Amino acid sequence: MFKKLIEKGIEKSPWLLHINTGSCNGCDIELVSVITPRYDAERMGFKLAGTPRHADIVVVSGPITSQSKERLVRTLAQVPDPKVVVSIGSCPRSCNVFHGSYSVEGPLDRYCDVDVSIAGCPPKPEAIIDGLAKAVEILKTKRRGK
Amino acid sequence: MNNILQFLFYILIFPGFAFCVVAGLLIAGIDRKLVARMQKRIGPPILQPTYDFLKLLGKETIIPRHAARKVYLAAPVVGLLSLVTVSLFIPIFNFSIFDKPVADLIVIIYLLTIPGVALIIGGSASGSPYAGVGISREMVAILSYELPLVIVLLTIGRKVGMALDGNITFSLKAIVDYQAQYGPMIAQWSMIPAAIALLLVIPCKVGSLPFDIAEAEIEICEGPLVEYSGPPLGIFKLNHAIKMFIMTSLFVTLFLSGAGTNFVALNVLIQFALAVVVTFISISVLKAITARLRVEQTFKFYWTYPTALALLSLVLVWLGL
Amino acid sequence: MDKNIKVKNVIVKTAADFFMPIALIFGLYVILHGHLSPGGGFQGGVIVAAAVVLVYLGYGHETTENVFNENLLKKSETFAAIMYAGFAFLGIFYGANFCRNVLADKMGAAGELFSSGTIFWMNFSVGFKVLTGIGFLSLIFFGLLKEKNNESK
Amino acid sequence: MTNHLPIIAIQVLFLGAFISGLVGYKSNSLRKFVIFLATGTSLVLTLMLFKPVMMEGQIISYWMGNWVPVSDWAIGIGLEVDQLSLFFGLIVTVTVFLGAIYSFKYMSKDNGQDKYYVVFMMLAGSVLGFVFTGDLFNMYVMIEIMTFAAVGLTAFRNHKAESIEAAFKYLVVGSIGSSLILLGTVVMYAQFKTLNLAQITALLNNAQHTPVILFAFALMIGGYAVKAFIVPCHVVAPDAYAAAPSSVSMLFSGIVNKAGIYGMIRLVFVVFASMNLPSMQFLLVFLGTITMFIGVTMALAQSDFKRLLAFHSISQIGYVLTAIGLSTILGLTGGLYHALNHTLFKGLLFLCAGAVLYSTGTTDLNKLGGLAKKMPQTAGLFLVGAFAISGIPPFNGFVSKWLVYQGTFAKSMETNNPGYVFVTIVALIVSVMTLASFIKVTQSVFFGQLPKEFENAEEVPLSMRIPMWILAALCLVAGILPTAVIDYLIKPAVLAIKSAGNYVAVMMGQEYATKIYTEGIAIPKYDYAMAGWNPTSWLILFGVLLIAFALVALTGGFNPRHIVGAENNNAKFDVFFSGEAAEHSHVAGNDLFWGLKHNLKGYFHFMHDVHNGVVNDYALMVVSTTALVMLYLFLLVK
Repeated sequence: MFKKLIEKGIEKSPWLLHINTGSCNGCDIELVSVITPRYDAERMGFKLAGTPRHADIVVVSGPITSQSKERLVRTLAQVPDPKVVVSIGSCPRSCNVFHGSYSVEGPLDRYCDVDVSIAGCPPKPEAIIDGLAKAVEILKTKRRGK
Repeated sequence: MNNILQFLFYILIFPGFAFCVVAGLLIAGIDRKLVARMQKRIGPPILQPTYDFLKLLGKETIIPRHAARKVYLAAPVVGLLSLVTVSLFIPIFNFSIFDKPVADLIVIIYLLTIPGVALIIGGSASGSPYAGVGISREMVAILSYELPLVIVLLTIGRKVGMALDGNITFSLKAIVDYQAQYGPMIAQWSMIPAAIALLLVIPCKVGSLPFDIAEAEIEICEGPLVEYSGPPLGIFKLNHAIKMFIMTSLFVTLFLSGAGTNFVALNVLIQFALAVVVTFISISVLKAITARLRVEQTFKFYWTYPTALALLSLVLVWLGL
Repeated sequence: MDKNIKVKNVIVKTAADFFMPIALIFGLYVILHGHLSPGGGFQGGVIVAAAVVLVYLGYGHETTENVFNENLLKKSETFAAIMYAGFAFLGIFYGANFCRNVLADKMGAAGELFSSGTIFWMNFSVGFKVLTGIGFLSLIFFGLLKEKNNESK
Repeated sequence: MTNHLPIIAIQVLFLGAFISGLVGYKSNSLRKFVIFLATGTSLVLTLMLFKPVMMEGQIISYWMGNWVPVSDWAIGIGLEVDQLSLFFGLIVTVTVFLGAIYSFKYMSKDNGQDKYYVVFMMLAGSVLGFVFTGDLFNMYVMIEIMTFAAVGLTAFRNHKAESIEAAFKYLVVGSIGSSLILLGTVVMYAQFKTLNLAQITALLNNAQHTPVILFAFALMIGGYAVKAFIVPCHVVAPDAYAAAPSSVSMLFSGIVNKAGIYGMIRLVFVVFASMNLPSMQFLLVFLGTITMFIGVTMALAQSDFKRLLAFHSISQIGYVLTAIGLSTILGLTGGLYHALNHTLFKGLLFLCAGAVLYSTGTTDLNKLGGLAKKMPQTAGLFLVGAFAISGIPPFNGFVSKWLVYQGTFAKSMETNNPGYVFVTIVALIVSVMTLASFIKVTQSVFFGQLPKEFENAEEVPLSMRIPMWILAALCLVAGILPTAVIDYLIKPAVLAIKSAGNYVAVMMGQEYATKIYTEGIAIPKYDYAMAGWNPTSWLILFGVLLIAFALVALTGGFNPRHIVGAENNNAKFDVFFSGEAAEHSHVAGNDLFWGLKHNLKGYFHFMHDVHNGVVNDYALMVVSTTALVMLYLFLLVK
């Protein structure tokens, strides 16, 4: 029973950590708009956490620049299990227009397993909410698998 | 044997552990919902803090390399225990688990300091510099609100003591008796400034906006909580919720109490409803309309306006009004 | 200024020669007759200790350094203190109070040195303590005693 | 035999000093054995006095050399051990015993130990003699020995400039204090032709308080204020506490300023019987209040462990003085209880500071950090001491502070004087500030990140930890069993303070006392209300809750397997630095409370200017304080 309760909790209260790895801020603004009154992701329990220790879902936006690579890897390591990595926008998937730049070391799946990728440049808030909902499902399976 | 069972019931179920947890989580959820509605959002379900707590129980706990392990893990539990203990001492209308007055207000002041101290010690033990900044802010916050809080409580002691037997009283039971006899404390107009001062103290005591300087997640990554994860973090969040309930409940007992009805359950419901109202006035509204203050602004604020209000009340009471 | 004054002044030396025995004798007299005539251990001890100053004035630094053994002085002083306490405790051993004069329960008689019981001995130990103590102090003031490192590390 | 115990207890300490000086050359262990034996014997002898004096209510009077009073004039030197004396005597012997044990290992790195132990024991013996004596001049002599021993010990680590400087300041200011006491004593002797405390008490009872007597009284208050480090005579204390070895700092806060407090109580309550006057109560409460406030605010601004503790010592003495200044039963109970508690927790804290100094070689808050991992026991004990001094239940500071609050507030109700409410408020705020500054120490010394140079720091040896454990246990016991402590220790002492007639009767004979106290010797009623505070049941409650919590936690998700911590170099266990590589960045104590200091910067700048370190100014402060007290007494005491 307790396990079920915890699962319910995990389903209802995913906390996000947003990491910007050299994004143009387009995706960041869309992510912020998700928690504004219009979309209000808090009704599903989403909350932006201040530190990786509190996070369940890590949201990464931007191609991985060489400056941010190390920081990204370190921060990802500091998130407690179970955790899910979500990439927002095209940049973490393919480096988008930054592809081939000397200072870009993306894409993101070189450094960690990406569970959900939300496409778009930038993706719409609805798409982000949808992606986050999928991430919650994956979080639940990960918790069960433990 | 019967006695012990009864005592265990008090401690574990009502008004101790279980009741505290349920009431605290509910009141925290209501607060979040209220704030959301005031900001034209739908807001999280009322059970959201419960879900958060349950989820955190299922997460992994990471102990940083620089942390002092035992203190780090013990701090939240100690805070929770002291909060539960406080809840045993607060009478709910005429219901009090102790026959004779056990806890004075001063005991409660000190016991209510322990969760704050636990947060500080825990954060300090985590070894993070963010936590270092956070604990310094938390401590200044404690220093700030303690002055008006103390004056308010002394005022109430003087008021009740003068009416009852001319002696000083810090007994909560005597305060409730007084209110049963003379009507709620808030109806005494000399006590209104003190009530306002206490209402202003509550947000800082529970660490909500605009006084959540210690746990500012944007500036200092939630301050003392920065390194906490999993169950200990959950217990800290639970502490926060219970503290909210206990502070508002204490306000109700101090200012809005009275004889109550003959049914304990009904009394509890009334107390809870009043606590929700107090939460709305003192925590939710402020949270919805203000931005975070700086630490020295907080200090200045508390040592001027609430202190002045509380002192005004003390002077009025001293003059026999 | 040079710490090691070389005193070659014959007047001072002669005066020191002359007064030192007198100071010693007089000091001892004051100590021993403290219970019979004005004076006592403390005063006598100071007078005896003055002899140290005379030695220094008359014979200078090196002689004084050779004459006095600081370890012995230290030990004598503590020993005298213990001696005093011991005589004081005699009172308790004899069933009276601390410091009680138990060896002779009467006033001292003029001219009889041992007529006053423990008082004489206590006076004597005080005198001993003071003469070593003050002497030691003066030697420290003269800068004669080098701290020898006698600590077991 | 009981009669002889006090003098033997005193003499054993002095003999220990001399014998250790005599045999100490032979070997270190022999010297330690002598010291251990002497302090231990003294402790046992004082404890043997406990039953007759505290429980059976005897007062022991002892005439040196059987020189009993002749035709009602006290000509001999007397010892008089009443409950108040024994209360302080017990504090002294316990502290000295623990301090000596601690010293054995703590001082082993220093040279000149023969001198250290001799002076240490002289200090101990003199304070014990001071509290047991029944003679005004002997009080002066003993406090003079104490002052010089304290100066010597302050200067003990004389390879450091601070020690010499501190000792010099202490010497100057301490000598002024002693001179004031001596002058007071002389004036009293000229007035009453006797030096016996009991007889002076009796003579003063019927005498007019002439200006001459007030003059002597003011001088003595000034003198003992210096000895107890009461603001504004406190200025030398921080230097001395910080420069002395920690085992000595413990004695300073445990017994040296207690001696000042004892002298104060003995004079104002018993000898001059002046505490019925509201103006005298106001004087002591006023001094106490500013003492505790200035002490604690100065402590907030310190960045050295031991200096911070020193200012807290001053602040806690302020509590004691305020409480005894109330002159009610509740106030006296709280004051004496706090004096006892202060000895316990401040001793513990100073020993912790010493342990840190022993392991790391510094007490600078800005350099230390993260020692909890290397010295877990010291850290735990320090937390106990810090919670006790901040008045966190269930430790002892809570009980006594509570009595102080209750006492001041009850006094305000009694006298209808709002000033005492102000005192209550200040006392409560000071308590929170105490907590704040100990949070600062905890954060700066024991938690946070460990600097590279202290990687090799180790837990201190067992013989240093034992006294700390004992003190911590006593802290807890005094917090959990307040009624027992009050019944067996505090209550007799308070009654002794309140019944000066008994004091006279025992020393000078019943007939003499009845002649003086014609209306009989009143013994006050002892009633105090702890208002239902019952820590034992509270603690049981806490325990049950803990079990309950464990049950709830263990049934589900709070799975120990999920608590991970590792010593490997995985980035997962690094402290979160916003993604940057972990580096040493310790938020240390120097400016932890700038939010507070920023708002009160006028006050803090003024205080900074006052504590300027110029000994001339300090001497001036002492003298002018005495002058002001004198003026106050002349103007107000009728």
